[in-house]
Amino acid sequence: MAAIETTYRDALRQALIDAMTEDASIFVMGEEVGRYGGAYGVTKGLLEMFGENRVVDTPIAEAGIIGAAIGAAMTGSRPVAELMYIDFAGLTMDQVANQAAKSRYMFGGQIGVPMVLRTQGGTGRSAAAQHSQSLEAWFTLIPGLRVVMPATVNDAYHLLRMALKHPDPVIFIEHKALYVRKGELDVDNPDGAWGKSAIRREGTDVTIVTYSKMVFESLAAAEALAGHGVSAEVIDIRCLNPLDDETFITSVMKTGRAMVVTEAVMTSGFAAELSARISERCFDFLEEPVVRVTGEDIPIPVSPALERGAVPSAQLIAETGLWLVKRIAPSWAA
Amino acid sequence: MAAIETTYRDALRQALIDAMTEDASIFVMGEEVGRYGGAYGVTKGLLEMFGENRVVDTPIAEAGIIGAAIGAAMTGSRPVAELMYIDFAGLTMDQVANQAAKSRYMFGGQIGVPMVLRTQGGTGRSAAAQHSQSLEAWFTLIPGLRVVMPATVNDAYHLLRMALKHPDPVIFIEHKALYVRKGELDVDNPDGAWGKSAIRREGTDVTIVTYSKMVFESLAAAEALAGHGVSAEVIDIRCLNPLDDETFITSVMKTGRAMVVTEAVMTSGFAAELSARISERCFDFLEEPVVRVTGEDIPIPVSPALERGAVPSAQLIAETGLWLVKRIAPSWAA
Amino acid sequence: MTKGGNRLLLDLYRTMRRIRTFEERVNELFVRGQTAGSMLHMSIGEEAISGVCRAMEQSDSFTTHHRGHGIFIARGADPNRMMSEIAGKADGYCSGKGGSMHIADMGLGALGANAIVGGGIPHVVGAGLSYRNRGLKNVSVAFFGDGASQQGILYEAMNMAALWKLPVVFCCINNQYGMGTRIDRAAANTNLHERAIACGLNGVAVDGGDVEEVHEMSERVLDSARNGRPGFIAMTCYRHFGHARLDKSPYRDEAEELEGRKRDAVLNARAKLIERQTSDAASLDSMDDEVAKEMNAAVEHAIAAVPPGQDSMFRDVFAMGEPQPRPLRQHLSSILGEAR
Amino acid sequence: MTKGGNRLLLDLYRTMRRIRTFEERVNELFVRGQTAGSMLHMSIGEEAISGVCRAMEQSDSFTTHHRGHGIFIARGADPNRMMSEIAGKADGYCSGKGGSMHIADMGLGALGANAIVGGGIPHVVGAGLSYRNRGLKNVSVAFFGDGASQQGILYEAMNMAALWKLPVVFCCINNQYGMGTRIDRAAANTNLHERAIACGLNGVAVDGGDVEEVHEMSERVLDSARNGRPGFIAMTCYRHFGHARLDKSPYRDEAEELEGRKRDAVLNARAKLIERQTSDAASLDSMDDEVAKEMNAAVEHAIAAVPPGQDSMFRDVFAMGEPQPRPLRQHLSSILGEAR
Ligand SMILES: Cc1ncc(C[n+]2csc(CCOP(=O)(O)OP(=O)(O)O)c2C)c(N)n1
Ligand SMILES: Cc1ncc(C[n+]2csc(CCOP(=O)(O)OP(=O)(O)O)c2C)c(N)n1
Ligand SMILES: [Mg+2]
Ligand SMILES: [Mg+2]
Repeated sequence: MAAIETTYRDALRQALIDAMTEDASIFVMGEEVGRYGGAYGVTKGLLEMFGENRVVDTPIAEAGIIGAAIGAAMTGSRPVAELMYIDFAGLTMDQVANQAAKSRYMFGGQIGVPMVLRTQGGTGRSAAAQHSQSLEAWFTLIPGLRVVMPATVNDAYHLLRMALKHPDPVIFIEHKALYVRKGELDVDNPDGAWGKSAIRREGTDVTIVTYSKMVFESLAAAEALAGHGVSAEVIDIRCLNPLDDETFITSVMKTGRAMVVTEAVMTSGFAAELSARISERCFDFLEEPVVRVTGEDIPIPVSPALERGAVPSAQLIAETGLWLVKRIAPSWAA
Repeated sequence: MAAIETTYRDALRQALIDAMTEDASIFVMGEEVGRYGGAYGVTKGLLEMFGENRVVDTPIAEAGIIGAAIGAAMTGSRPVAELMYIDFAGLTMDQVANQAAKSRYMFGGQIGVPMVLRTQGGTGRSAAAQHSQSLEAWFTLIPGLRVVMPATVNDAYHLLRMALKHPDPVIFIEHKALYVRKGELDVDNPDGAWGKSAIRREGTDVTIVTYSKMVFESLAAAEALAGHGVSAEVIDIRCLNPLDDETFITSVMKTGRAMVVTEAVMTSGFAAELSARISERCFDFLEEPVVRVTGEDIPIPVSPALERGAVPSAQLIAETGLWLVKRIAPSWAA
Repeated sequence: MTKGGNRLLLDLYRTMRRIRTFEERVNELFVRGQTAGSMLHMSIGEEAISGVCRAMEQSDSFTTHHRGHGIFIARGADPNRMMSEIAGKADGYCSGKGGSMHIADMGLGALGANAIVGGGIPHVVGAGLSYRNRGLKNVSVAFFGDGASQQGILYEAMNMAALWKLPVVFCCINNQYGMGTRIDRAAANTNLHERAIACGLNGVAVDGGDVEEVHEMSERVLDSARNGRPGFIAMTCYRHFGHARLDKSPYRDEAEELEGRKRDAVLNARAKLIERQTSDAASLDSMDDEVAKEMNAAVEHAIAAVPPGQDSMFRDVFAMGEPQPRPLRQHLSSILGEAR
Repeated sequence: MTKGGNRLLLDLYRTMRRIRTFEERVNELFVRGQTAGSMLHMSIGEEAISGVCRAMEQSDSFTTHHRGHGIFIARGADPNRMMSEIAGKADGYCSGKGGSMHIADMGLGALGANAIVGGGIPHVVGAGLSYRNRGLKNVSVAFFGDGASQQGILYEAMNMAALWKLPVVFCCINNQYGMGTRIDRAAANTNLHERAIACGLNGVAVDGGDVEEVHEMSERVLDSARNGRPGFIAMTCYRHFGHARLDKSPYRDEAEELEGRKRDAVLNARAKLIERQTSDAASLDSMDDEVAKEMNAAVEHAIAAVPPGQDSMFRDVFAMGEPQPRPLRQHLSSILGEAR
């Protein structure tokens, strides 16, 4: 089949439909996934297609939902549990980190928890401090979890399909501002294997390592940088666990400069891990320090202008890139 | 008063007693803090001294306990909520990260949450995967929280006293294997101000940045390194938030080499943040990449030998230091 | 008729009208493109919480949920500062940082407004402990929805309150829906107060269509709580409109909505006032007009108010005088700047 | 007498004796310095859970808590592999990774043994969903303690089970204590099954001193659950000894302990067997001896067993064939090694 243009939301929806059609053990559960069609519409129509047993509207009880998904996964089903906002993860971290993540190990390999926890995070809707966070690092800290953060329409589809064949718990983190974004979906051609990065733009002067919505801000920045004679390579890591070190390490060895761009806060965000790994492995190749361009270390404010200011923009990324590569300081650093 | 020798546990206990004697708004709550005297004995005797209103045994309901502490803090009390094991934090992260941490900001500065969450983590008791974790990075990711991890007896006392005067929520993380450790307590002389690192040993060849129990492993390693002619500087950061960058940056600028040592897993652990900051700020001074010596990226196994093998030992730190400074590879790297 | 009599009912009517009109104006603010986002949850249909608030003392405290506008109006908050907050402006209650879901006025005893369903519930337990420890005679009230009744934290909090005999009241505003889920698709036993009773609380159900009943029962429950017997009030009402501004409730049928909206404490109170000849239609109309003017002014106030400056972003993460987070640009300068 | 009759009671007696003796031997293993740690929670006093396990089908599933040894023995687990796990040895049920609190035999329907109080409770809801979706007639049973009844997750799970009419049973082993806290200092209403009833479940209380009653009631509750009416069993018993190996229970007095230990399903069953002339003291003694030999052998087995190799540490973090975590030393080599 040829590639078609669709939205991130519809690609996710299509992935669920295709997977559920193929594998009768898959079912979806969560708050408002059925009649409502999902808070962001990803599961719209699934109830009608698959019925109430496979599209389960739940009470508002996040820990219970994830706990139930774990039990279902342990008994031969493949649940997709939707956590409406990643901000609610705090209610579920025991089930995620102590139960889903550790069961295989703690019981000596006797049992697995093949579930997908779908959720979404990030800014863009003036949803304030409790509905706008980027908490992926809570999950990447925990051995036993896979963590995936698709940026593109094609990845939304394919990574979710792959996640639904995976033997271990997968935390699948969407971005609320990407749902309406359009792009190409080719159901026959994933952008790469599970756990492999995608080089979204090739370049020679600086490597930008990023994921989720910041891929697009970074690509826009790369475009702007090109106008200033700076050639940026943009790497979308797609999977935070398993993490494909080699692609970005090879790239930085080539370019000699690296920026890590994430929407999450700087302190203890996943950018720290990426930065540390690059510095460890590319030490002899780096012309300049690895620079993190991240969200501010603050809760997300509701005011639209403050919210925008709290996370990196294409402009900030480009300015930082220019500074890094050409030593041209941005106006605010004067 | 002169310094006395006592244990980490007793220093903590003394801090609670002194603070509660001084400030009637302080009360302690948590599972088994009263009649039982605390799972690790820190609150032993407090019930008799301060009565049931100020030493509150709670049901097993971690989210409720932290939530109640928040409400108490908002209404003029200063609660010390004990979370028996940091591993149970997963039950409380909503209250900690969405409530305690964000209230001041989200309400525009109208209210504060001056509470201390005392907990303990780490390995050393064959307590297995759900009772041995080092989860400090869950907290350092969240703006609005202070995070403190004392290693020494004197810090156990003084940092807890300071935390109990602090206007914002403080996550106070003890180490289960340190409770019986002895050291000097000088109630009149803290090792330094709140938020400042302590240089535990001076050196010129390599800087070891660490905290909590790994301070002692690092000091033992430094001693061993001295025997090989390597002079290591050991910095105990004590507070992860606020973080005193300047002390370790100054040190690394002097030594030109850095190791970050933590018990937590490598991926997304706080060592990543420390490593990234050192590389960012000391780029022109580093002779070698910043090296992380951390726990393995696995859940903690119960078998004593495996448990020991899952976290850094003084020997591993020393071997890595020798490799870093003298390019002498350890036997396992042959 | 409650002990306050008709005078009280008139007061409550006015409060309820102010709530309803405020919410209608929030809608207008949205239509005019002036709100910070679209996560706007109206309390139309829930105005009888005025009866609970009226039963509270000035010095009592409370926590609210994402649908808290009405409660704040009933407690006496300033509609201008509320509307400004909804618009994300600097003079809003939260300086433009919180928005609709987090409007809170600590001067009125608020301990926070939560966008985490159930998140604010346990805080009243701590407030109760505080009061007990300091010998204060206050009560702390948690307001939340029927949906929140399925969150475990409620049971942890209720058990602690009952165990320690705290001056605490749990007030469940049962508007029948949690987003698109009717309560009978969320709970096996929809008599939510029965669970509270089983946990050892003084649990009652009240009709949210009748503000006098709500007020009277609330007085009793609060009184009891003040004396060490914590309570639970399940106020049955109906969410007249969608969950949030953009929701048109396609998951429920019109017949149900028409029926549901008949439970209308505002219109019921109005009818009673006229019936009892406490007031007549004309003077109620003019009261309504006055309220409308007040709320219109709030809209204009919010639109005219200034947005917060970018610098304010870094304020109030921690207490004043304490180290605040370092802005990213400063950090970048320390790495890439000339002085490096 | 239950329908199984005296034959059944004899069987249950033997199971209960095996539990008690096993636990006594765990103690011995500890005294001999051969356990992995000291977090050893004995189920002495709780042996009547054998009656619940007996009412379960082979294909039913279950989750246990930190005090799960007895349940596993009742389900038919191998004492050798259990004891090895407690010693942290390679041939233990969890390959020496789990230890006492995590012993689980998935071949017997276990879905895990949890050291998080309440952690395993919601898993049975998911198992119930699985069974329902696939048309299976199994039941899933969550075992937990009275202390866990104060955790919110129980109420979330009970509500879902009741709402969806799942084949699920919640079995609360009320041994009166959560560590040093007696249930009346942890819950306002100590009739824990009443809370389950308020959530819409089939809630019953049974006497854990009488294994026949436990068995009979469990059959009824399980049967009901299998047919879509989830249940809750509160089994009243007494924790005969300390919370864990090192706890001497200084927080409770001897008189209470002596009284509490009278609730002893093992001795009661024995007395009944003799009274009913199903058996005599001599043959019960020889049954006990046989059990003692079996459990002595388990201790020796565990001591002789080999510890896991250091490499095994990196196995089973993820499924076989999937990328496992990279050992630290490899990572260091990639940074500091010659090939860098
Ligand atoms: C922990 C959590 N889960 C889910 C949501 C999303 N959500 C917001 S409001 C709501 C419905 C709440 O229903 P109810 O408690 O009855 O309050 P109501 O909206 O009816 O006032 C949901 C599911 C949330 N904000 N927080
Ligand atoms: C979430 C959590 N909180 C606290 C603990 C510490 N802890 C272990 S067992 C226990 C008591 C549990 O009591 P109960 O549920 O009655 O089980 P019992 O020990 O009596 O079998 C406590 C508090 C824990 N392991 N997990
Ligand atoms: Mg509702
Ligand atoms: Mg118990």
